[in-house]
Amino acid sequence: MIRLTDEPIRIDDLMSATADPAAGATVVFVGMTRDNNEGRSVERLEYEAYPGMAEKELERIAEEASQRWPIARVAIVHRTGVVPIGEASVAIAASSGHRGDAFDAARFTIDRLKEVVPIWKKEFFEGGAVWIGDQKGEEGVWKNEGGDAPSE
Amino acid sequence: MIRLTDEPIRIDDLMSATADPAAGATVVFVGMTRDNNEGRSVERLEYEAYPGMAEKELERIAEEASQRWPIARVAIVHRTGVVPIGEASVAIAASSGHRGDAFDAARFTIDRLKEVVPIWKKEFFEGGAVWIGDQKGEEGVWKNEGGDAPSE
Amino acid sequence: MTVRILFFASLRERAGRKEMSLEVEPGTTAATLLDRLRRDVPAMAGAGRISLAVNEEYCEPDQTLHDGDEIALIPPVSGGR
Amino acid sequence: MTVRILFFASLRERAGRKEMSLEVEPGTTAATLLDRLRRDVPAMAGAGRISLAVNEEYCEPDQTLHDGDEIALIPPVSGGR
Repeated sequence: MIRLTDEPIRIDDLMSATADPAAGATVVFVGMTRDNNEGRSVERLEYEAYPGMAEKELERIAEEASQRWPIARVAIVHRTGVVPIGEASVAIAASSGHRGDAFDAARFTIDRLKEVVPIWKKEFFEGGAVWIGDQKGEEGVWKNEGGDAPSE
Repeated sequence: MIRLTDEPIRIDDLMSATADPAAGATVVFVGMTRDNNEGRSVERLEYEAYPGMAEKELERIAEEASQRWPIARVAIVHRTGVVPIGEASVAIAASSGHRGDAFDAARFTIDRLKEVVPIWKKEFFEGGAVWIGDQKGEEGVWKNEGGDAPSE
Repeated sequence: MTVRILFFASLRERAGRKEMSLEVEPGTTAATLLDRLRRDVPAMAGAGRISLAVNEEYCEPDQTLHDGDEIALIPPVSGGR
Repeated sequence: MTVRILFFASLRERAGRKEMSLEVEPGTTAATLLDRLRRDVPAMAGAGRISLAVNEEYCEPDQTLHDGDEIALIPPVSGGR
């Protein structure tokens, strides 16, 4: 199951999607909006995706995880739009025969997702809002070095 | 939430128990009965606990995880009695500000649980049944070296 | 030839729109296009690192564009620990 | 003095019961008790590695037992990868 949704994420859906009689372990990662970030009091997050490409990239990550670890199934759901405090923006589940592989595959999947999947996060905090990653010199997959501009 | 139960484990209960507005990440580990083990076709597992001590040991592991990582909350639920294929025997959730700590704390918690918590697993397979760990020379927390007997 | 440019996140907000069409010379590469956009499109002023995707795939700087390509300007993705 | 012995899992099945009471000398240690049980209790024949807990806490071999102690015989726990 690879899905973008603007509805609340239900963890049970990921458990069902990764269920397999040969699986002895499932690791689920859930990323949620927390009430603070870098000293700011966060009010909510808002996610924007490039839908077609985001889904392709998620499929690719799931495929890569399946090749690197003997995992039974992988599920990834990412929410878009407003995500209030305490609610999930992303959830990943990986099931496997043994727990080591499930942990490693889940960790790989979320780390890779955060690097390459075209989904952006806008943080609304007390007194303002900011697109996360926008001001930092973070590494893109490909960056135009000459075009760097000062932070706004 | 630290709990032994003979009812099916509901992952949503662990998500609720570890919810925290300051948590940006929750990692859930679910251990399930799989349909095979060491080449045997497994029919079901049955878990037996030393209830009072098992709960104490689970509390101790949760406490140790909380001291080692900046985690918000930990929940551990272990099922006892018959656990059919595909159903969860144990579930652990750890929530934290950031995902690295949540992954590490969840991994530590399940690894430690498997080492020290007095809960035993009997595997019913095609043609027989066996208490897991009973025949192997596995390391106990304290073992009486002189008393080892041949495998049965 | 014509390509379609997609704006997301901060770029979309600055541009005040989600996309635009652009006439480019045959043989134009992704890098050349990005340089031109940084120079000519007001929304790109002050933009930091940007990756490009062509037809929903990340591309190399020297990739040549074709008529009808969908070019997405990709600011740093959400990241986070 | 009297202690209570708890059997679990394979030991419980072999013993055909969950617990028994045992008279022991004052000063008996956990290790001494385990040796005696291995020698005298038929259910313990053929049992592999066993840890002991006294009053719901794992104990050291040289721990001295007291009247009324609850001694659990702990076969290897469920483990698994």
